[in-house]
Amino acid sequence: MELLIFAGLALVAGVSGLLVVVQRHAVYSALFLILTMGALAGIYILLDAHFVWVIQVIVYAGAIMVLFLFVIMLLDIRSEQAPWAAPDRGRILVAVLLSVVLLLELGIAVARRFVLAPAGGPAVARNFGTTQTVGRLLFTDFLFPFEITSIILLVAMIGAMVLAKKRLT
Amino acid sequence: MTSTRTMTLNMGPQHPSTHGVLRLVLTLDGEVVVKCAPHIGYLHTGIEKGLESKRYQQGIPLTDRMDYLAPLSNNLALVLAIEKALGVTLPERAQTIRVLLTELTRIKSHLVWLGTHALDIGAMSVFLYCFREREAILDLYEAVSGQRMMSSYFRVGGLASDLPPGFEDAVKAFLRTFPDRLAEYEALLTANPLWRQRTIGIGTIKREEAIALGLSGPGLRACGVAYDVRRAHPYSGYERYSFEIPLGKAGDVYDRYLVRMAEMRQSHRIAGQALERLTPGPVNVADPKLIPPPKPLLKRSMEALIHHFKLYAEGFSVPAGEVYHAIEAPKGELGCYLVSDGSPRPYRVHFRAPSFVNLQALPKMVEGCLVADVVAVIGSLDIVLGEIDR
Amino acid sequence: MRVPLEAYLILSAYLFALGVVGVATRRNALIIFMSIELMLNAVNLSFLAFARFLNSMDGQIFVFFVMVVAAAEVAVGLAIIITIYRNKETVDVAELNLLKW
Amino acid sequence: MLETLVIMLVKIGVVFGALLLTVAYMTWVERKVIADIQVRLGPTRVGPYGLLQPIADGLKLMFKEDLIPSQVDRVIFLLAPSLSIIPAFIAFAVIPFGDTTTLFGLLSRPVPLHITDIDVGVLFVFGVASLGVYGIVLAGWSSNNKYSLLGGLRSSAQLISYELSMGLSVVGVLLLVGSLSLVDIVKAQAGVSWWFGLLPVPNWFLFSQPVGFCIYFCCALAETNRAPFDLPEAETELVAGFHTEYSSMKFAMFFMAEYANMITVAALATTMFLGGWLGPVAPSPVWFLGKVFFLLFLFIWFRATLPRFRYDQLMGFGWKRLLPLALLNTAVTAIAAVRG
Amino acid sequence: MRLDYLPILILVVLAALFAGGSILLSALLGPRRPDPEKLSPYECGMEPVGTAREPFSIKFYLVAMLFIIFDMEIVFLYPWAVVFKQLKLFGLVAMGTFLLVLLAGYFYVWKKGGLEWD
Amino acid sequence: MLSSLWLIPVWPLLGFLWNGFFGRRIGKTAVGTIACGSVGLSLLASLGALGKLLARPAEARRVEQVLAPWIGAGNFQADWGLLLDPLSAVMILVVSGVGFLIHVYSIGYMREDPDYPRFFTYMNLFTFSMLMLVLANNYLLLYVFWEAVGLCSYLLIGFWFEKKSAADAGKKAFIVNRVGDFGFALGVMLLWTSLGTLRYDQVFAAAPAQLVAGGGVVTAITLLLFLGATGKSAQIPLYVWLPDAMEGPTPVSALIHAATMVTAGVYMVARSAPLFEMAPLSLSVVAWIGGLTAVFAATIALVQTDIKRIVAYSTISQLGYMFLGCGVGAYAAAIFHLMTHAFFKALLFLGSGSVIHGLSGEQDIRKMGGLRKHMPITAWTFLIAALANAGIFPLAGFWSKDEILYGAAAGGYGGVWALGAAGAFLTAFYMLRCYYLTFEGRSRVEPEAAHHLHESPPVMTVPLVILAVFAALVGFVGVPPEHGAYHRFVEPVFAGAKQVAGHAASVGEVPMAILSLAIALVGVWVATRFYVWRPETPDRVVGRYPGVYRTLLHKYYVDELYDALVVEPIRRGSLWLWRRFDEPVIDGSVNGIGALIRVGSLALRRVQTGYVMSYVLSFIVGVVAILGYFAFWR
Amino acid sequence: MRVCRFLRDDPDLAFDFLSDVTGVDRLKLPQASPRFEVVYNLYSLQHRRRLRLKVRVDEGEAVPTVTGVWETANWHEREVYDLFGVPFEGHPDLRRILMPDDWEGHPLRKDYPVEASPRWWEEEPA
Repeated sequence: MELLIFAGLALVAGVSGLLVVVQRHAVYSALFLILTMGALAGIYILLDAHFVWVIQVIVYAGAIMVLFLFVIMLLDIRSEQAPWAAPDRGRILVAVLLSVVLLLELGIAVARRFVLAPAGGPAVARNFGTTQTVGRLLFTDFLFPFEITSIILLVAMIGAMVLAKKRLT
Repeated sequence: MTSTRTMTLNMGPQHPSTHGVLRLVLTLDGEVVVKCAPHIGYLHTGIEKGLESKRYQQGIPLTDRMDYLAPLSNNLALVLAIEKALGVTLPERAQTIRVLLTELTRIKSHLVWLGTHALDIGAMSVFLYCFREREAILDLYEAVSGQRMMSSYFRVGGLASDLPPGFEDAVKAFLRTFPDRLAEYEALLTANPLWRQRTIGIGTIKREEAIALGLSGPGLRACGVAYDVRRAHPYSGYERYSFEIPLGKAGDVYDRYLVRMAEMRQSHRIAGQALERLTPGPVNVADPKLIPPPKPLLKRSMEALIHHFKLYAEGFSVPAGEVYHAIEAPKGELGCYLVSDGSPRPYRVHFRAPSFVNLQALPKMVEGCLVADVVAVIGSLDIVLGEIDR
Repeated sequence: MRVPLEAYLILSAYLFALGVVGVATRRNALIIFMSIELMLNAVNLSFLAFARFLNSMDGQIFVFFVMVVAAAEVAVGLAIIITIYRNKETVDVAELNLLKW
Repeated sequence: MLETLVIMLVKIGVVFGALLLTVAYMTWVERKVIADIQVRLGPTRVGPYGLLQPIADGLKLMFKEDLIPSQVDRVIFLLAPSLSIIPAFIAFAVIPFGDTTTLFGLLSRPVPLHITDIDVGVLFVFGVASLGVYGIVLAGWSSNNKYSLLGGLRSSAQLISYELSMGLSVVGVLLLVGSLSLVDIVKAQAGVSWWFGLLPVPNWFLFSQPVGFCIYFCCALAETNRAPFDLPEAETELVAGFHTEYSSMKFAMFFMAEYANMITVAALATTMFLGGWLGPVAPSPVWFLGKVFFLLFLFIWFRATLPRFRYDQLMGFGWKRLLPLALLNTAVTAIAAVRG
Repeated sequence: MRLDYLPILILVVLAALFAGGSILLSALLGPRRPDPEKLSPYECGMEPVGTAREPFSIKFYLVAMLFIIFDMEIVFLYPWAVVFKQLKLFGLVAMGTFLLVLLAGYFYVWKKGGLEWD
Repeated sequence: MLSSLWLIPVWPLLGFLWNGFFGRRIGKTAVGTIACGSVGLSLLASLGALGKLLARPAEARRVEQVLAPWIGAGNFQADWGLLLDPLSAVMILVVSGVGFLIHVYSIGYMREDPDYPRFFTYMNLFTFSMLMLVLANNYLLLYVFWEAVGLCSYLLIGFWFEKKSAADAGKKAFIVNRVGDFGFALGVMLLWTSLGTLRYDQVFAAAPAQLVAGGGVVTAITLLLFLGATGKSAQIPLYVWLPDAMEGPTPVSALIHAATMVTAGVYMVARSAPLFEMAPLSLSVVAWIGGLTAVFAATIALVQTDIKRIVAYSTISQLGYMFLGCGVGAYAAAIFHLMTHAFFKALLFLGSGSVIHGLSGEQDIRKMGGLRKHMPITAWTFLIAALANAGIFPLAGFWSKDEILYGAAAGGYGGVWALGAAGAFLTAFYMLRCYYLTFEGRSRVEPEAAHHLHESPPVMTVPLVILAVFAALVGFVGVPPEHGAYHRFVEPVFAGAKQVAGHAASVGEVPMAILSLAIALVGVWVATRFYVWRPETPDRVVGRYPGVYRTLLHKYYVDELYDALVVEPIRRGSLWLWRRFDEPVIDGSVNGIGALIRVGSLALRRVQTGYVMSYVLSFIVGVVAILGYFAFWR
Repeated sequence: MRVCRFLRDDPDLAFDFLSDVTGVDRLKLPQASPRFEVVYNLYSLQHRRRLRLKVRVDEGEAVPTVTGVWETANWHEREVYDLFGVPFEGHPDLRRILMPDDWEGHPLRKDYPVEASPRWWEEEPA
């Protein structure tokens, strides 16, 4: 059952991930990216990340992708020419080849390091991945990174503000 | 880079908030109105031209179609101008009835204004409440003239007929409930922060600008100019009524709103006084050249028959010359300029339509406002396209 | 049937490689950006998988911070894209050589 | 196992059906209530008291011509209404609509009256609700009409702006409960306290978090595009709204999504602030429904009463008033929680 | 625990079926009589003048950007609220610091006019 | 409360950030409120911490808290750690308490300044750095904030950087400090190489075991550390920056002199007491340098005419006492003096600031006189401070100074004691001289300045009064000497160090106290005689010893000496290097390399397309390569 | 123009309010030449007095505009121009106001063919 659901979600994630990359129009890319993220959120549930999955939905799907869509619509970018247009063909070929090599390498690394890991993983505590656990960790062991986070967000806010307001002539 | 680029937007002529077939061409910078150019004429009916081919008494129904929300005021302007040219004075009762009915007309017109204005800004219930009150007044119209909207009740030299029995009680009943209802609407709007936010400081016009633009009626009074034809040049016996001229200060949408609300109260007051003054008596001048003799008389008096025949065959003629007579219509100064060549038909009739002049102030009012405010400002001008285009 | 760790990791690697392809081949800056998001998601998946299989919450917390970084990056990155677009009327990276001077 | 599954499916079916029915009849209720407020009659022709009106409306819409304007992006144009209605329906999955029941002894053991209870219930509702934005954005974009696009962008900007304050407004409650599970939140509101030893007041968070509730309610109005935040639908000045080009059943779906969202936010408000299903004497679902309908009535009442915001005022209100206020509420609650 | 999510999955499928079904149904049932006027975009009865897009862009972007940042903040607030009873004063201070920093940005944006719609 | 020690320094940090980012926008009132509020909050936090600390048994009054790991390179380990024990508790109280009052005072003093926000930004940073300095739990962190304090002082002294003298003074402070800091840094490095740790507790635990008491290493370490202290705390030979630091706004001077910067050196020496106790040579160096500085600076102060300079030299002199105390092993007394000094010195500065403010910028005491009638509050508080500084019973300075002198005598350091006693006499004399010339006698104020003469606003005088109360009374926490509440609190910190020093109570306490009081009274009497009863005496004395007077007036020509010995040779040498070496050799090679690179980059330029895509591609190649290495070869 | 300005600004006259501007085609009246009469209805808010000012011109002759004196004259004069064909000299925006831009003839002239069916105008250009 679990494997089945995983397979289904992985299939959705994989296919829509692929479509993100090959879609001609940015809006479709964005939509498939949302789908990918949704499928991943489902997989997160399988991984007992009970808090993270909903954060994935809220942050990625609910906020980040909305910003993407906004920008796409505001800029009103019509379809670019086919991604495999002639002048780019060489570079694309190289890039794809490289990626395949990368994938192979990753696969080998996985195979060499983690063969025979028990399926399903160890039994975890009942509160693994719950909001309580995340909160407790976040505000004890990870307090310092948490506070730094605020600085990152502050910088992002100010940076984006300045950029967006700037009028280049 | 981007903000200097302006965009042009068409509002109307088929737009729910332009109160008819008004078309505005807005030039926008972002959402701020830079320029506003009203285009009118979509409802041009040639009333002025048409009047030239009608006999005096026949022309009255045409005027109903001008400000179709206040037909009796239009009737009154024409009728008074003709009477002025003829130099007749009306009996007391006729004058009082005219005052009573035009004040009811004013209330009725303001009610429609209030309802649509509120609806434009999103308060939908007020609209329906206002129409409920308006229905009551329309019923009164129907009672006196048989018509609900285009009543054409006034005649040169008097009225079409005397009031029907029971009319006074009906008016009394209406006047009794009206103040409470009005207070209810005010409770919904006047202090409502949303309403104030949408209206205060919007569409402001200064006193001097208003005068230069020839604004009249509530729009002018909201700037603090106490000009009301009823008080400045009383007609139909207005000098004998006690009423106040409500004034505003800021000349913005909110002040125009307050002024109209107060005017409804004053109209209610005048109507009450008129009702008290209503004493039995004739409603027409005793001039057979103007008013057809009563039916029974025709069978007995030859003279009456001749008069009757003459009146209906060629009408009456007005001495050559010209007059201008203005009244205070709900929307402002409604003037009628009449040129007569001595024939039974007017040589030239021109109406100074208040909406026509008031609309001219719109560009000045909305420039610098947001697009969403344009609707509020139009609403506050209370224009009727029938009157603008004539 | 339980799912083995390798399955998650391979999915993650696959998505990551897809992101790489996208970044390297696309010319629309927005799509490139989305591909980067895809890569970040792939990494998150690995984090969570390891967290689950090592029975340690640290991975999950880390995903949190990755999301923060992603959010900040998107905010600033898209602001840059908008600025560029306003100047050049394009988001085609093949037509942008701002890094050269 | 089988019994669990069956019960689950039955619950899903009941909730889904009830939701559809409520959505349909909300339109009737709204028309009737507003008509009452506006001294009119409302629908009377179809069925007694116009009770069959929603069904007639539905049928009519179904048989209407399904216009797809030229030059639209067909796929997204078709997708958008679905994207707006699906989240609206699934958000209800975690809302508990009653205590446990044995259905008058029919069942062997008590069954809790909610479809599911997850650890992150509150967040689930918000997360799913935030997905509703896509329907609007995409509808606006795909219509290939500048009013639609602007309308869509405006609506979605409004939605996300108020989503923030909405999310913040409930943090106070969460501080007091310490759980995101909606069932826990309801249970935390059990009991009665005596004000000044005289006035019995239920332990609803409405009374300990009045500011939070007010903020939530404002945001709920804005989130569901209700008056006085109903610009997306009623802003006649400039933009006709994101669904200008939609007709027939697709239009109906936006409509249904709006009403379903309305019910969801009302149900969430009931759960978080009004003690959910809790209440004496009557069975728990009755209490729940009663409170939800009371809130819905408030929605309608507001619509009949208030004028509308202007767009800049609306955004300013959300960002400059509600957001700081919600943060302040959170801070005050937290400080109070530390001290007491 | 993961089983709790099964009903949600079922509900998603159900809702999707409903949505798809009703679209399909109306497509089958409704008449089809297209004509070019009917299919052209609505523009107040006039031909479109100019484009509506450009001047609005930055504000929408800013709103969405601020939304992301504050969304992140709220996302942190939830686990905080849940464990607050255990953190007590410490939690208050930790979150207070976090919020203060973000508030600084918020007021910066406010002062810079990022929250104005004009 | 103790678990959140970091609250204490974090408030000024927040104030700093806030004012730094938004100071220009939020208006002066808000800036001032935030700045003062943040320091006030940390004062409250400090008080809370003190309370918690007092509530614990004496042996448990030590809280250490590691906030975050910082550097962990190899076996080198340093943390962001805070340490609260009685010593640092006293220090944070002084820093935040006096600092708070100075902040409040500054609101009034700086009101007209256009750079108001910048000023408070620096002040908050200064306070923050100092708090971190005293709260640090290891030498590295100490060093970091040691530098930060130096930076702040540079910024603040040169606050009015449009003024050349101010900018120069800032630079001077920075450079002189650099010399000391260099020594300090060397000391810290030496400490680490010899002990392998920088945490105080670990250092002090390891030192006796790993270092030979009195040996070369520990002596070198302590002397280097002390070099740092002389820089920061303005001791011979590195004191020259401090008088010039008067160029900064008066509150800055007060902050530097009273609460923060200069005390850092004393604190550091006291903190390192266990190390110093192992190096008797260093101890006597400390004692002698301290004593010499005390007398030396006092003599200079005798003849200065700038009111702030007098106070500045008195600071140097008093710091000398503190080192003297440290040197003779009376650490507690030294810190006690540090504390009392903080109050009355802040008061002196703020008082003179108030005078300057009232006289529209006049600093020369020859152009003052008779001001008591116009500025009574300032005058009275100044008098209290002066007497406290002079060591008159029962004001604060008496108790602490007496204790140091007693410590010296009891420790058997006769010579040092004699220096101290001489200094005490001089101190009494110049302080009273300053007071009399400023506030008493005939007015010598310039007419137009006299016209605006006024008492300062309450926001300035209220801190004065508060400080006066403290300056008068704070000594009583140390009553009876050696056994007062203060000592019971602080003494345990130095318990470990004390074992080595021991106590040879050869002289009685009370007689010693009476003796030092007598010395001070003599000084007061002389001053009174000179400047009140016989105002012509000073001129006569000057006339008799013109050489001495001139030498003193020119501060022993030390600045000139430094110029001649250090600055000028360096300048000449640099010039020579520039001509003979720099131009032909360095420039030549640099240009050559440049040419080479130009040719090379022309070739590489083709790679540099400026297109993101190309960069991405090469980036990916790199990733693949690295990953390949890990996947296949490892 | 000077007269107008004087009428407005002189404190004893102070005709600051221009009520109305209209035209009369005197074709069928006695004294039919000059043919057109432009009538200005002035009002003084202060003294509550009306004044009627008339300018007579012949076919094709222009009347100086008073928009510089009373802003409100703008539309009134456009209307007179539209319906009578009397041009106004110096008018800022002299276009047809009520009739479509491409209308032929001036309807309020006495010789306007009322009975003839008008040429239907083109769809208004976008």
